[in-house]
Amino acid sequence: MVDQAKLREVAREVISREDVRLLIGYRPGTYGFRARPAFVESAEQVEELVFTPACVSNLASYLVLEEKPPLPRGAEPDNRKVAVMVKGCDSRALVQQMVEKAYERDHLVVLGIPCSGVVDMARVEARFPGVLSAGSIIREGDDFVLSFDGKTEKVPAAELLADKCKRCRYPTPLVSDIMLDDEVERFAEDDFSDIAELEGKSVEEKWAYWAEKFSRCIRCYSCRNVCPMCYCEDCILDRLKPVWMRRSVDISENTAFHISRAYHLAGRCIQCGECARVCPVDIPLMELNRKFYKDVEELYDYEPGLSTEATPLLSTFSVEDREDFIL
Amino acid sequence: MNARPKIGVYICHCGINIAATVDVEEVVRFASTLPDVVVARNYSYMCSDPGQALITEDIQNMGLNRVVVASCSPRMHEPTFRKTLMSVGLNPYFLEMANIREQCSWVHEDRIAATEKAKRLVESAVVKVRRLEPLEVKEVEVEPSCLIIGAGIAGIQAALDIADAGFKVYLVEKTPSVGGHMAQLDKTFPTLDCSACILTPKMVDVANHPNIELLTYSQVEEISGYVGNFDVKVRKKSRFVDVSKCTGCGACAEACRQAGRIPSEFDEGLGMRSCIYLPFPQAVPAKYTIDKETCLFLTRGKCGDSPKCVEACEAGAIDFEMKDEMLEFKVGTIIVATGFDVFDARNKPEYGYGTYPEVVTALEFERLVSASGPYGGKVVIPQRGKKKKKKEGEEEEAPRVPKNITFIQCVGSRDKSVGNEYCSRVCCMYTAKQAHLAKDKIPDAEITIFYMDVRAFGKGYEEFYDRVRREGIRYIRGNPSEIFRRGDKLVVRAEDTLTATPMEHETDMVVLSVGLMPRSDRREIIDLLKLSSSPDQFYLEAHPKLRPVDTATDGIFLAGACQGPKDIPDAVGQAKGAASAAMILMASGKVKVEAQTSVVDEATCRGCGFCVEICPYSAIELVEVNRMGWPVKVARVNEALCKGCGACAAACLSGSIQQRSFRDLQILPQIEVLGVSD
Amino acid sequence: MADKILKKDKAAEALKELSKFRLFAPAKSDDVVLFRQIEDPAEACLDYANSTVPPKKVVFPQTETLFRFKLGNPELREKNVEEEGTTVIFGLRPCDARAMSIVDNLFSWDYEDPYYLKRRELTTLVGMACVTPPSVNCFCASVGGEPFGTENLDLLLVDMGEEYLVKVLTDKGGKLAETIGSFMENAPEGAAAKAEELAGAAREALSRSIDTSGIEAKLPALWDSPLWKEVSAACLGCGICTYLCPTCHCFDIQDEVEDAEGRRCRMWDSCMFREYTLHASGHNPRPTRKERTRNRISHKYSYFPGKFGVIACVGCGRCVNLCPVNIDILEILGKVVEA
Amino acid sequence: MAENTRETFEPNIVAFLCNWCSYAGADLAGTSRIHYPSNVKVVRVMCTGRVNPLFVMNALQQGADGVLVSGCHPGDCHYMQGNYYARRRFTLMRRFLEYLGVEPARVRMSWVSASEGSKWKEVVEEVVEGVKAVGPMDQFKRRQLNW
Repeated sequence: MVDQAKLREVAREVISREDVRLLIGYRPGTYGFRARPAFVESAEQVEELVFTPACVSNLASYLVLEEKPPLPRGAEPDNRKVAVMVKGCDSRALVQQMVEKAYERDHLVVLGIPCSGVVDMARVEARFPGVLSAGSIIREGDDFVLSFDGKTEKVPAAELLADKCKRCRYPTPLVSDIMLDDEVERFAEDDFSDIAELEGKSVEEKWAYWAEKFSRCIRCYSCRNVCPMCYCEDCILDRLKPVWMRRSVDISENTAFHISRAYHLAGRCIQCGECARVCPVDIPLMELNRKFYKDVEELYDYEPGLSTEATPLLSTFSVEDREDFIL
Repeated sequence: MNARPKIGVYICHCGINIAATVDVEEVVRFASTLPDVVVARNYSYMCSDPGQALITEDIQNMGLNRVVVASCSPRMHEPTFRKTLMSVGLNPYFLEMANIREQCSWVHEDRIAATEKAKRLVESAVVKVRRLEPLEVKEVEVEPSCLIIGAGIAGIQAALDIADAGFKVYLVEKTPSVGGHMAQLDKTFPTLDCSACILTPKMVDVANHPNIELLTYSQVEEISGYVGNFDVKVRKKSRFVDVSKCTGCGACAEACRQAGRIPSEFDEGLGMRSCIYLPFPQAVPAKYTIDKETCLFLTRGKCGDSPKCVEACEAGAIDFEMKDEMLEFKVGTIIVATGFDVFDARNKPEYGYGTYPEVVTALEFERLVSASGPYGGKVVIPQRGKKKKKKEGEEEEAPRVPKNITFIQCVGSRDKSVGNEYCSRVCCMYTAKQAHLAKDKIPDAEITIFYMDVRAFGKGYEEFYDRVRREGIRYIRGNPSEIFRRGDKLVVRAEDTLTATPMEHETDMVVLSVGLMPRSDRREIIDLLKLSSSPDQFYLEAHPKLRPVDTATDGIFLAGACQGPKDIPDAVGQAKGAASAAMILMASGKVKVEAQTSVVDEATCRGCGFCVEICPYSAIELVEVNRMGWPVKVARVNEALCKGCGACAAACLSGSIQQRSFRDLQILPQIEVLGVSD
Repeated sequence: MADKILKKDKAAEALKELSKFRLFAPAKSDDVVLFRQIEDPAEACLDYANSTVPPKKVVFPQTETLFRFKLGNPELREKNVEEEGTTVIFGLRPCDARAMSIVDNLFSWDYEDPYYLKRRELTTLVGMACVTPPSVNCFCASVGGEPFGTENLDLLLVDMGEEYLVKVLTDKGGKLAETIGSFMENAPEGAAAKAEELAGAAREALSRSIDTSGIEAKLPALWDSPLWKEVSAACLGCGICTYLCPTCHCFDIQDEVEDAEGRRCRMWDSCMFREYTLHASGHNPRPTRKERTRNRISHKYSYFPGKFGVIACVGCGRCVNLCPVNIDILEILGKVVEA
Repeated sequence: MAENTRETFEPNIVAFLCNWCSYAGADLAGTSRIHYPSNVKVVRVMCTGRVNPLFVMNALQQGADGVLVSGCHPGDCHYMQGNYYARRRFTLMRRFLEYLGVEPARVRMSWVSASEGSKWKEVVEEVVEGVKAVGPMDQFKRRQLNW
C-alpha cells in the first residue's frame, strides 16, 4: 500500500513546482468510507491527500472535463502542467487521451499508483450500513481492514473488491513520472466469461435483459460525464441539429442512447468501470463496453490505452479484416 | 439560403417506363401534401426541353428555391437538372433526385407496391432537399501534361496526338521497347498491311517527338493527387546498359555465353535470344538490355572469367553497377493503355497445347509466318525445346512443313468453362487472315477452320472473310472436343453441327485462335489508380456507351484493349478519344473540383485527429486556432484535395466534420422517412 | 376517520384492490427500488429504504406529451390528463410527499399548469413513515419535515412490525381507505401512542442535520465567494442530484416532429447541464460547473424560499448518497453557514 | 397498420448504397429489368465510408425492420478505403446489436459492384427473406408519437 506520508511529500514537491498549476488527487469523503477527488493548488492543501482502496474515481476524467469559458480580452491561458494521481486502469485513460491528441505528454505530471484493487463502495455500504463518521479502509494481504466508530473489521478482499479489479490486466500505471509504490504484478486475468455468458443467450433473452435495464435509465448522463473518454465539446446527444436521439425518456430513445454511448467507446474504452459505478439505477454499462472490448480484441487484436503510438481503432483497417457476414 | 424552402416536385413518366408501373398521378397528389412543397407536377419526359422548361418557369414564376425531380437515376440525369436550375440562377445543389425508374418502376411489377415505394422515395428526396445548402463549384489548374501507361498501339497513338497538340507526354512502358502486341503481328486484317510497316514509323515518332518523354523498361510506382495535379513516381529499371553509349550494334548479344538459349518473349518462345538483347530488330529504343533474371553475371556474380558482353562492347556501355532510377513528375491527366494478355491455351488441355508440338497458338503462328520470325516466315511445325543453334558440323534437322493445317476458333473466348463469357472480337478475322497467309505460303495445303460463329462485323471484314472462303479454306461449324495423336497425324474430334455429323479430322498442324484476356498484372494498375473492373475483369469505363474512355476518376482515361478486346482500328480510335478527352482538360487549363466536400465546425471540433488519420487523400490536417482565448487544435479540410467520400464524417464522434450535401442533418431525415413502415 | 390497522398478510389483498386504480408502489428492478405501476401486488416492495428516483415522476413525468399537431393544420390535440384516471402512489416516504407540496407552488403560481395540477388532483398519496431513517444522509428534520410527517399525505402507514397502522389524514384518504376497508380493522387502543413513540425514536435516529436559519439571507451575499469553486471542483456536471431530487422541477419543452406530424412534450431538464442556460448566441451565463452548483444551492435555499416561503429541499439525502464524487449538500451548507 | 402475421409481413428495409458500385449496380439491375422485391428503399451516399453505424440504430428505431449497407468490393472502393472502414464499423455494430437482442438478420452488409445487377437482386432477396424470417422489428422501435 502507498505510504501516505510519502504521497504527501511527493505531492508537496510537485505542487510547489513553478510549472505545475494543479494537482488532482484524493481526499477523505464527507461521510462513512468515502473518498473523493481533491484539487490541490498549493502546498498547504496536500495534508488532506490520501490514497486508499476507497479511492475509486478515475481522475483522468478531470483532465478533459475542465471547462474553458471565454477568456477576458488580454488574459493569457494558464498553460502550466497538471499533476494527476492515477491507478493502473486510470493510466490507460491518459494513454488513450493522448492517442486522441487531447494534450501533449509534457502537459502532465503523472503520479502513478500501483494498485492492488479498490472497493466497490456499494458492497461496503451494504455490508456496513449507517456508518456516518469517517471510516477507513486499508488493504492487508488478502483482506480489507475497515475501521469505523471505534471498531475494526476484517473482510476477505474478494468480497468487497470492485468487479473491474477482479479482472484487472494492468494494475501498475502504464505511464507515470513518479511511481508512488512498487510495481504490482498482474494478479487477475480477464477471460470475458461474463460477456460470453450473455452472448450465449437467445436474442429474446438478451433483449428482455437489456430492455429491463434500459427502461430504468433516467438519462442523467452521469455515465457519459464521468467517462474519461467522453469529452466532445458538443456531444451528439445534446445536439438539436440534427437530433440523433430524442430527449424523450422511453425504451426506444434510451436504447438509442446506450447504443450510441457504447459504440462511441468502441476501441476507446479503457475499462476503468466508472460509468457502471456512477449509474444511479445500476445499469451494467460495463457489460456494454466490454462487449465491444471483447470483439475488438478478438477481431482486431487491439486494446486501447496501451500505447500512445497506437492508431485509433476505427481510423484504420486491415485488408484482411474478417468479413464473414458480408454478402 | 435561409429563406423558407419552397419546393417544386417534378415527376417523370419517362414515356411508359415509369408510368406503366408507378401511378404517377398518385405520386404527384402525395407530393403536393408534403410540407414546403409548393408545386408538384408530372410530365412525360422531364429531361426533354419542355420538361425542363416546366421547372425553370416554376422557379421564375413561383419563386421555388428547391427542386426534386423524380425520374431516372441521378447517375443519369443529375447533371442535366443541375444545369436546368443553374440556367435560371438557382444554385445547382438545391436539387435532389428520386430514382423511381432504375430502382423502382423497372424492377418492380406490383403497381401498388411500386407506387408506394415511389412515394417514399419522393418524400425522402423532399426532406433532404429542404435541408440542402448552396455549394460553390471551385476550379483548380490542370497541369498541361499527360502520363500514358503502356506503349502499344493505343498508348503510342494517344501519345502522338497529345504531343502533337503541344502538351507534354510521359509515355511509360514496362518492357524494353514500345510496340506492344501489334509489333508481333505479321500482316493485319482485312487489308493485309504489314503490321511492322505501319507501326514502326509511329514507334520512331514517339521516340523522337520533342513533347514526349519516353520511359521504356519503366514502371509507375506511385500516383497521388487529383485531376489536374497528379504526382507520379516512376521506376526506371536498370538496363545495365548505358543507353547514351549503346549503339545498338548487337556485338554483345552475339558474344553472350547464353546466346540462343533464352526464349524470346517477342517470338513467343519459338525463337531464342541472349541475356543481353534487343527484343526485336525494329525495337524502339534500339538499345540493348540485360535480362537480370538470366544473366550469369547478375544471377551468379560470375560469367566465365569476365562477361563476354563487356568485352564485346566497344562503346563500353555495359554497367553491371547500374541502379534503378526513380523519377518524379507532375501530370494533369492520365491515360491507361496497358493492353491485354492472350489466353493461355494450356487451360484447354483437351487441345493438347504444350503436349503436341504441332499445336500452336495464333500468336505463335504470327511469329512463324513473319519474315522476321524465328523461321524466316516459313510455315513449319516449330521445333520446341530444341536448341536452334547447333554445334559446328552437326546436321540440322529441317522443320516439317505441314500439308494439312487446322484452325480452331474461340479458344478461351465465349467459354464459360474457363470463365470467359465474352467474345474476343479479333479471332474470327485473324484466323481468316492466318488461313489466307498459310494458303499463300503453302498453296497445296489443306486448310480447315472450326468455328462457332463467324463475326465479321467491321469495315471490309465480311468481304475479306468471303475472299478467304473462296480460296478453298474449309469452314466447319463445330467446337472440337479433343485433339489426339494417331501415328504422325493429329486427330481433331468434333461435330459438324450444321450436318450433325460427328467427325475425326486428321491434320498435321493445329492453330488455336486464342482469345484476349485482361492482363495478369492488372491489379497493379487498379491499386495505383483505384480503377474498377467490369465482370470480365477488364477495366471499367465510366459509362459503357456515353463515357467509354473515361474512368470513374476525373482525369484518368482508358485506351485500347485494357478496357476490353479490340482490334487495331478500335484501339486506335479509342486512343484518339482518350487523348482528346485528356486534351479537353489540359486545353481548358482548369477543372471544376468536387463541391460536395467535407467541412469542419471549428467551434465544436475537439481535434482528436480521427478524420486526419482516416482521410484517404490526406486532405485534412490539424491546425491551432484561438477559441475564446484558448489555443485549441481543430481539423481543417483542404477542399482541392477532398474528394467527398465522407469517411471522415462517419468517424467523427461529435459530428463536427460533415460532408456537404450528405450532412447528418440531411441524411437523418431521409432515414426517418424511409424507416417508417407503411 | 379513526386510525386503522392493516395486517401485513392482508397488504397484498389491499394492493390488489387498489390496483384497479393507476397504482404506483415501490418495486425492485434488480437491486434498484423505483416507483412503478403495479398490477400484481407481488411486484411491490414495501420493505424498502427509499426509491432511487423519487415518486415525483408520477405527477411530473420525465417525459410527457402536452399536445399533438399536424404541420399546416391549426388544430391541436391536447393531452387529456383526466383519462389517466384515479392514481394512487402507495408507500411513498413523507419527505417525497412533502416535496410535491413544495413543487405545487411552482406549478400553481403565476400560471396554473393544467397537466400537473390535474394529475395532482387525481392522485392519492399513501405514505409510509420512516421507522428507521432510510439513509445515513437523511436530514428531513432540518428542513421542516420529519420521519413520520403527514404533510400533503392522504394516508400514512406506520410499520408496527406485524401490521401497519393506517392514519387517515384527508377526505381523499378516507375515500381510498374505504375501498380497502374490508382488509383493515380498527386500530386498538395504544396503537397511536406506540406510533408516537416510534416517531420520536425515528427523529432521534436522524444522524445528520443543519441549522438552516439565516442561509436564505446569506446566500446572495456569497455570490462571489471562493467556496463555490471549492465545492464544485469535482462536479461532473451530470444530472443525478437534480433528476433524483424530489423537489427539482425544471423542464424543457421539445417538439418531436416526424414527417408532418408531431408532438410537443415536456421533459425534465437539469440546471447542472451546460445546455440548460446556453443561449443560441453561444453565450452561457452560467459558463462552468461552479456557477451551476451555486445556482442549485441558491435556488433551493434562497430563491425558492424567497418566492414561496419554503426551502426547496426535503432532506431526503438522495443527492448526497448518489453523487458519484461525493459532493455533499450538507457540507456545502455548512460552509455557507461558516462563511 | 394491420397486425402483421409472418405470412403477410412485408419488411421495410433501409439500404445505404455507395454511389459508385452498389448504387450503380442497382441501376444496372433496373436497366436490365431484373425484378426484385420492393421492400428495400435506398439512401444514396457517395461511399459506404460515409455511413455512420448509428444510422442503423436510427433506421431500426424509426421502424425499419432491417438495414442494408452495400458498397464496392474490397479493393475497389472509389475512394480507396471507405469500404474497409465501413467493414470494421459495421462488423462491430452488428455484433453489438445482436448482443442487445437484435437479430443479426436485420443488419446486413454486401459488396455489389457496378456490374453486378443480378447480384443486387440476389442480395435484396436474401435480405428480405432473412428479415421476413425474424419478423417485424419491435425491440426498440419508436412507438410513434404515442402519448
